[in-house]
Amino acid sequence: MTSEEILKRLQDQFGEAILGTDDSSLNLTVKVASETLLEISRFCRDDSSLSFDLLSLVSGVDWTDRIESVIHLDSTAHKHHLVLKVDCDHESPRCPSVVEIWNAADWHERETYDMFGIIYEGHPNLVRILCAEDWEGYPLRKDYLMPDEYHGIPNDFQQAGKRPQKYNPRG
Amino acid sequence: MGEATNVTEVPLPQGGTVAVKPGDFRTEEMLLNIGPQHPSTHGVLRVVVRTDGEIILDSQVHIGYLHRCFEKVVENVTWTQVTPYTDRMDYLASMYNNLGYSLAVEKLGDVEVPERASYIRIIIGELQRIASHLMSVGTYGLDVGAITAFLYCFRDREITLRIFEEVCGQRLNYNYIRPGGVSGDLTDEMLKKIDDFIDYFLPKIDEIDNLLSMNGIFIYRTAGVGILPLDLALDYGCTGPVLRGSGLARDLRKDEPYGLYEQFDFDVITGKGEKGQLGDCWDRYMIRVREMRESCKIIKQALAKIPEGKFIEPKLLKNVKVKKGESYLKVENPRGELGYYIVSDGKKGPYRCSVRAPSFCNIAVLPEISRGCMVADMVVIIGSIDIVMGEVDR
Amino acid sequence: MNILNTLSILAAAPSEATAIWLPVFFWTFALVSVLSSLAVLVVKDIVRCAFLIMSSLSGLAGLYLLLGAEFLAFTQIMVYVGGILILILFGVMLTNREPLLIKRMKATGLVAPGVLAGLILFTAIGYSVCTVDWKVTDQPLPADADTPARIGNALMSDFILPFEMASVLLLVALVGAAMAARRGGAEG
Amino acid sequence: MIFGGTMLSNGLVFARYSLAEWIQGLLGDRLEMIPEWILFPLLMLAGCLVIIGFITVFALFAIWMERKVSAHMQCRLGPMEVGFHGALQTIADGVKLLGKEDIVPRHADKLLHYLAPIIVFAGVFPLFVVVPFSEKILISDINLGLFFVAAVGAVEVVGVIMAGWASNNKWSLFGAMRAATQLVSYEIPLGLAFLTIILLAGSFSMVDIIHQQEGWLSNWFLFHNPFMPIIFLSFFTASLAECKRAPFDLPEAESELVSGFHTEYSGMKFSIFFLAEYAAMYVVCAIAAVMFLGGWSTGIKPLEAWLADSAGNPMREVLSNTVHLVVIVTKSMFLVFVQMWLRWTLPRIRLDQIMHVCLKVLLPWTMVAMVATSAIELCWPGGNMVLTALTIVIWSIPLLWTLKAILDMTVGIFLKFVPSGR
Repeated sequence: MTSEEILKRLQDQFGEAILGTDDSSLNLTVKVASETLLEISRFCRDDSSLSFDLLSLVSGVDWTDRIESVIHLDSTAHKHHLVLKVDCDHESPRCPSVVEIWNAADWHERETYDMFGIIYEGHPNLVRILCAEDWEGYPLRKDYLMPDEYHGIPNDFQQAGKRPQKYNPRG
Repeated sequence: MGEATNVTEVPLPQGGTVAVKPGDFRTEEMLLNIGPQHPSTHGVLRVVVRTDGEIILDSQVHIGYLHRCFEKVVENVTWTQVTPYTDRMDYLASMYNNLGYSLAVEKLGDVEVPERASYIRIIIGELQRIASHLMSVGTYGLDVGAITAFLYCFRDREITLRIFEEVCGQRLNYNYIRPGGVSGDLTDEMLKKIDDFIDYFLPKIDEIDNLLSMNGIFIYRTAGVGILPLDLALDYGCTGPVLRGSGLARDLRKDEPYGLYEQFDFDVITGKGEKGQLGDCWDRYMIRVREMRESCKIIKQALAKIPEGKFIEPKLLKNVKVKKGESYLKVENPRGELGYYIVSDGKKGPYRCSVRAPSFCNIAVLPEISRGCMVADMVVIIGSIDIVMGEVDR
Repeated sequence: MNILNTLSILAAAPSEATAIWLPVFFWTFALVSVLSSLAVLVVKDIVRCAFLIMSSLSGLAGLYLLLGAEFLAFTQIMVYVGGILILILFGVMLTNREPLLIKRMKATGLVAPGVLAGLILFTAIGYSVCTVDWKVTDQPLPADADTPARIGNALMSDFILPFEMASVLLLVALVGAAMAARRGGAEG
Repeated sequence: MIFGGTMLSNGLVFARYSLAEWIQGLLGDRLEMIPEWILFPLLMLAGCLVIIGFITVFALFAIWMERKVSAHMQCRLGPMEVGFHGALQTIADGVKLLGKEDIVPRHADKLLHYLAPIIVFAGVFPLFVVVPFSEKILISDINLGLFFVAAVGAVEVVGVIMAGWASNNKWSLFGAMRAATQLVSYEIPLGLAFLTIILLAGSFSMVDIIHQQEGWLSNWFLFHNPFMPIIFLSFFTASLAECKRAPFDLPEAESELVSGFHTEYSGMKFSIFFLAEYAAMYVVCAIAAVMFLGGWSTGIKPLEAWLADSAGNPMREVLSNTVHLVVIVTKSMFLVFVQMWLRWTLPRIRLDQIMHVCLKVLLPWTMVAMVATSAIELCWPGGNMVLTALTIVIWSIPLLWTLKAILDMTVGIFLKFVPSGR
């Protein structure tokens, strides 16, 4: 199926719940409302013409005013690709978990939680995966500041006598 | 049978009680930490295993001991400065990490790649696949206790590393494939060396088969162990040899060709459950051995028709212009599908770069397939999944 | 005197001169057996107890050697040290609740009955030792006193009934163990 | 009889002739001044020292050999720096091990941790008492030789369990459990193989067993009847398991159990485990050579007869002993080499499979072969040329295959150019 056909199939099925597409993306990107994510995901997996059976990646993007949770789906049978995006609130980001549909989402959602602090509701074991369990803050947020020390291990920047600035790498 | 009479409640040291019938044979469970420092976890993987004697009841995978936060680091550098960081993820297949990233940037930045560069990428990429599979096969031999196979594989891998060294000056972290092409040309002499290597190497694969793959004890140890059914593999997002071992012919080089792979003739190897059941450790292992032959086939074809020409636009070595937008591109890394999700805000470097690391996805299935196995099987299963911790933890 | 002669005599039939060492060996073995048996009663760590049993049994094997019962001595080592003791250790290790903590035995309150049982046993053995008319002889043992051939012949002729009964008993125990293990396996 | 056991007194008479002659030459007439009761323990001690000396020298050589064999099988050179082709490397390593800190883990049972290597070594060391080197060079020919081997060999398990338990480490405990399971089970096929040989030789004594096999090569028990090679293979497999050598090296499986029962041992204690392992390797191979390959017999009847005819000819006696020494050590070292060869070729087997191999493969086959052998011995006591010929014909294919493999490895290496990479 081509991107247009997938989009049409989804819009036919869900209508209003499909909030729109993202034109800047080179892949077919569909924005969905967080309440309908589970329903749409299940349809994407079970519908024989879509059959997105392989969850490729769950990730997040911090747009400073909102945090996006991005799900990349693949179909091994039809060899097409779909990106589902859910907008989350920047202060307390929440998003439904798709673990019950694809087990692969388990670790990816834990990682996204670890890095962005998105609470995946319904996740069976939402704990930090890469960072230490008592780590503070969510490193991939743009306003993240490296802590001065961690269990007595000083921050290297601090040792060098300079503090990292707020995210502003390009001057 | 099974009357519930005379049941006594025995207190457990950790609290709570357990019901014991007279005549019950009860053994205590033991918590065992496999790793983070253990010879067979291929790095700093830690698996907490609950065992009954040597039988694994349950396991839990802990990762993150090698976490550098690649994704945060690359938000602070320019597009071309990212490639060295990608090297350090899957350090056994650095070329392929470079390739995946470069393809993703080229797609988003609409960068034209010279044809010669595409051919070089295929040759080097497949050579890297051979090197990576050799490492995997060799260490797998080590996991089951066959040390000689490991050294045979390393002897041949050494030759590929010398070729890489000659090509780009590095043996492990190459930084060779860049957005827009490759950082240096392959001379005729190097092409000849690669050709010689393939001629030398093809019979060596039979040697590995004789020594390890078809060895009775090896089959005894791996066939029928750690069976991963296809639906479970897809559910957990397993890709690469792990998925193909379960019988699905999914190979991105065929399914969604990138580079110039559509022009090459090769077979996608799938597991058939010859020795045990479909999707067992032997199938996953054998796929790697057989894929090395296919890689040789691809290299031979590429060497035959590699065109003359430029290998990169020199100005692209400095930096690439990438327009605002995002792209997601996957390549068939030796360990599975390596995906780069790149978001650009139109500036000099990535706004966000997220990586789908194949080992990260594949290892998640470990608790499912190791249930009911023995401790010795755990090592075999971890080896058959073939993880690189640099990539799992990034 | 030629040393070669001395040595061959020593090897075949030890002379009076070497007999001076006999008490040394006897007391060493005897002390090892008795002291480790006593220690089994005193030591609280159950695994150490098991290893002390080994030491006691080995001392006993040494005493058998001194008595010229080589076959018995080796059998003692093979069966008790190499077999039974390993089983005991297996049992202790497998049933231990916290596998790596040294298990201390608790007093069970059965001291008085234990002492009583011990006394009764001791009296019985002592009585039989004192009353049985042991055959004492000055003659050296015949050269083939302890050969396996004689033991084998005895087992196959005079003692065939006890021998066969013992083997039937062992077979029953084996089948029973297999059954018990199978049932355990089927349930869990 | 005052001093009953012949074994104890036998044990001290090391080399009734060679050592004694040497002492006599050294002391001359003064010897008579030494009372016998002092000579007795002294000679006992001398025997022990000789065994320890042999074990150490053998271990030094065997470790070097293991490194070289493995290296050449793996297309590399192995140790090359210390001494000629690294011959002194083991000594250098030994010195290093001596200098290492002796670490006892916290909460370990210190006493048992200390005793374990000693007991393991004590399970191997006495075996050398009965290992013959030639007619005259043996410490004692106990008339229960093979039974002694079976009995003393069982002691090693206790030491291994002790090490595993005392280390306070789960991996060590796993190793100990595996060792106990494996060693106890494999004693059964081992015992059956012993039994078959005892049945054929009619004696437990090592020297008797060898004497039974003198004469032509066809007299070796290996070729006695078509079932004997089965017994031999079963014995060799079981002895591999008893030595904890690959593919049965589960108790110390480095890729699974880190190092198994000796994970927590370092320095000298570790090297004693090592020493015991290599000593055990030699013992089982020497016993296999005695049981199946004619011991010190050269397998050439006229030569044997000539060597045996040494009455009043001391030089020929010396020659005879030397030849026999060389022959039996060569046979044993060949089997040691096969052990190494297997170790560097085969992957490791799993715990349940090890039991499967023992109880469902080795045990029935050995049992069948033993019963068949006793039936044959009943019909044709003392062997039969037709049966021997039949054995060689039936087993010619594996035999020739083995020969070819050995030739490939020795001569073939020189003939075949192995590219060492470009």
